[in-house]
Amino acid sequence: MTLADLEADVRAGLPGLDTAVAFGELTVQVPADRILDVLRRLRDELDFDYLVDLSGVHWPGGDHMIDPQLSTTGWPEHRVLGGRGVIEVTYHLLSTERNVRVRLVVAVPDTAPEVPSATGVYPTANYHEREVYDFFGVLFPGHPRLERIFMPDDWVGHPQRKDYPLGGVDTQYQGGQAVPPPDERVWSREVAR
Amino acid sequence: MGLEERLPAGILLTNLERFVNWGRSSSLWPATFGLACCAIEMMATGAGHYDLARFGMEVFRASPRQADLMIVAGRVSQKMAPVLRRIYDQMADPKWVLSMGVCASSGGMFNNYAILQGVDHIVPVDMYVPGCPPRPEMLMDGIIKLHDKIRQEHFADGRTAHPDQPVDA
Amino acid sequence: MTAPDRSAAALAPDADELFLTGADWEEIADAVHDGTITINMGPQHPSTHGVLRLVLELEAEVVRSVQPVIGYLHTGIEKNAEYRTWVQGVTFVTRMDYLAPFFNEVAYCLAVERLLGIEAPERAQTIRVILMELNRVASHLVWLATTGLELGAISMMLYGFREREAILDLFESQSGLRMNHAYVRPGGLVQDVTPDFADRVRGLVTELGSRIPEYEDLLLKNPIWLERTQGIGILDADQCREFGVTGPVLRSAGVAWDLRKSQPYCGIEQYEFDVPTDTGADAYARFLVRMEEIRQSLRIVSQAVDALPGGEVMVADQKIAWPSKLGLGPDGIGNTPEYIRHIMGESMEALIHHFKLVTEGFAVPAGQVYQAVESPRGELGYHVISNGTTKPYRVHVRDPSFVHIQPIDVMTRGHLVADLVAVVASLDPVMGGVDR
Amino acid sequence: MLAEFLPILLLLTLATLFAVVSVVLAGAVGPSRPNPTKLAAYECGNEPLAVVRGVQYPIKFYIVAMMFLVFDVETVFLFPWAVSFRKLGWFGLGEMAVFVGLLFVAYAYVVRRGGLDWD
Repeated sequence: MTLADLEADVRAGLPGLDTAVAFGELTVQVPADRILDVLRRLRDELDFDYLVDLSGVHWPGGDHMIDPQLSTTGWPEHRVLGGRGVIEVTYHLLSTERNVRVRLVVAVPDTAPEVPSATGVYPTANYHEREVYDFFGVLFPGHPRLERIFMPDDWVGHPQRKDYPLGGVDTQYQGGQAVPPPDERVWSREVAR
Repeated sequence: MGLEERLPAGILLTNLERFVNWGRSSSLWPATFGLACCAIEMMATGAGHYDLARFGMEVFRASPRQADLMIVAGRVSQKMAPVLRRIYDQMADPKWVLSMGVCASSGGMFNNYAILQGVDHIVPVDMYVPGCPPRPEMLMDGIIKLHDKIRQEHFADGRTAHPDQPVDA
Repeated sequence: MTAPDRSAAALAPDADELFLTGADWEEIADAVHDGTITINMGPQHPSTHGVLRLVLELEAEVVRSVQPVIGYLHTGIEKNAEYRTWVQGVTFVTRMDYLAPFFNEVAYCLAVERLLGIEAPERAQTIRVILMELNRVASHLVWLATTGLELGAISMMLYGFREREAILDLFESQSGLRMNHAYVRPGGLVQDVTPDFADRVRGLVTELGSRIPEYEDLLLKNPIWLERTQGIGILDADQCREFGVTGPVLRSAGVAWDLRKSQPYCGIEQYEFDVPTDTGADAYARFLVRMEEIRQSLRIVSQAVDALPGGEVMVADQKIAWPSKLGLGPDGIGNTPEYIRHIMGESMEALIHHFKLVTEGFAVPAGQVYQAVESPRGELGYHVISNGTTKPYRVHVRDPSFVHIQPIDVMTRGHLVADLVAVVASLDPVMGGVDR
Repeated sequence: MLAEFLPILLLLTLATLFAVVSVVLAGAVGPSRPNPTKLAAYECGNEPLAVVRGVQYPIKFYIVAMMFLVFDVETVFLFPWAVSFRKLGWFGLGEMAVFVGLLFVAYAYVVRRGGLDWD
């Protein structure tokens, strides 16, 4: 079944959601309070029987430079002006009968992110949600046991947020010189010296 | 009450030391401490084609009580570090540590929050093997060099080489 | 001085006396009192296929509940990839599921190519299919070897790794490394295969084809093997769907879902092969499905190597094609003298491309893509997001092993501890993929 | 008469000597550096969760132990019989058949009463 009529089905079944098709994939923006209802309808009506993946992406707020490396060659730096300060929880669904995929994106503010837990609809979401909590700090009310899954239990902070440092150590070279880890290497200082 | 602890250092016991070290080095039983890709290469070294059994390392002991050599094969994460230290403490003396691969030796390419930047932060390492993953021949070369190192050890070294501070559990 | 109180109540351990790591293990430990014992089948264990920790609640050899604890091999690869250029990401990505490096590389590169809107040349796609299917055979051989070792068929370990060495020799002759090859790059392959590649692959396929009956004589009707694997770890189709399980475990439950057939990639639809399924849904059915998959993969490889087209292996666009055409340079393997003469002498533009690609890499248009391939363990999906710069904004990997850890509890309730080992082995989890 | 038993005596002393000496020597000579973690129970690298004190072992383990004992002692009696099998001739075979038959009855009883299957 082609993407176009999938988009038509989704628009018909779920009014009021903006859908976009890019790179051959359908992405549906869903507000946090409607996510469980949308998941249930997609599963029952449009028979999306697999929740393949649930992951987070952090778009930090404020204006910040994305790519300090570029300043070495004089080309323009990539700078985001006024980011959205949002964590996008992304659901990838797959329908084995209709052989088609859809992506649901729930954008929640990155200060106090909360998305209702999908373990009721798809039990496989249990570990995925624990991972998103562990890495991004998104709370999932309704999750049977929301705790860290990858990091040690007493770890502070959520490592995959963009404002969390990469946390590497300096690389030692002869004569006591050291090169800082990749995320702290700002070349313009070195070049200008 | 190990008698070895109280033997005097010096030239009197060199032949005994050489004999004991020869015995120890020619049948080092490794503890299975496979973590990541290096573990697969370690298994390939232990399997039929490269055959670690030629060096007396016939069998990989699962429990640290029966192992002499801990091959740290793979990247050590922050969550795994206390476990590694505990396994090292629970190994019977005399014990040695071979850090296999760059991730175990220095954190390798994963210079980030999750990986311990070198296993020598938590356990005294006797032999470092470079490579990502090291070829079976490289691992065997590291093991042979470790054998030579063991052959030159003296009884007195044991008291200083491996200071055994108990882990503060 | 009153006599110390030795009544049972005094001696019984109270909750906080058990020094547990982690906040809420106390409730599990409380189960100690009603006859069950809670014990760790911990990260350092011979038969947990890597650093997987299972907190078992046992009632004298019978498993009452299993609590998998993962994260002991978390390497932060996804975050590291955000600080590297697109091409350097391949070296990170290939170390995630270390038994199927080619699958990781191809899935990542396909995702990047879709973002760039380019396609690898025909020859590169065919070589990718050949290397991936041989990698599937090698991964299944490691599974067969370690599962045989765990269930007592020690000789299986030697046979399994003997064949794998033959496959790794081929990989090494083409990419220079036995594992973690970084051979596939966005836009194609880093360099062409050696001239004798086709004959070597044909020789390998015939040799592996002749060895499979050997394994089946060893295990197919072996009473111990049947006793240990039949009826163990049942996971039927609905449970698979609930837990998001794909791959051989799903096919052993009767569902013929294989991404190579339903959502083909790299031109794999032109070869005919069939998708083995079974209805047993237990460890033995998974053994049969994997053995049949080895045969089917060899079938694909022999068809692909016969249809190997000529031509370039890297996309023509100079802004993306990795510049170095490896050859014997003045001081050993490196840029060939002709290439150096070309960029230094003849064309300024080639020099700029070379310089830009080597220093900061190519920029990828903004957008997000989810690309999935059929890895030996199931659907391996790459959700790659780009914000138009030369570094990936976010690379999330949906690894089948991570999803397969969840149903362990459901599959092993009521089994003996020895069967728990058979069930975990039949799921074939690779902790590098689980913990990423 | 006594001389015939000398080899057995020698064997016994050598066996016990070997066992005792190797254990004592290892303990006495080898390096011993105890520390609290080394003395703690090994549980795959974590702090031990299983508290062994005060847990009653399930009865099934005793049944398995008893059955092993019975059939192990039976095999011990088979060894001397097998050594002098030729000399004993038919009488020996008949005798051993009775002995094994008796124990087979016990085995059948255990199997029928479900001693072997676990839960």
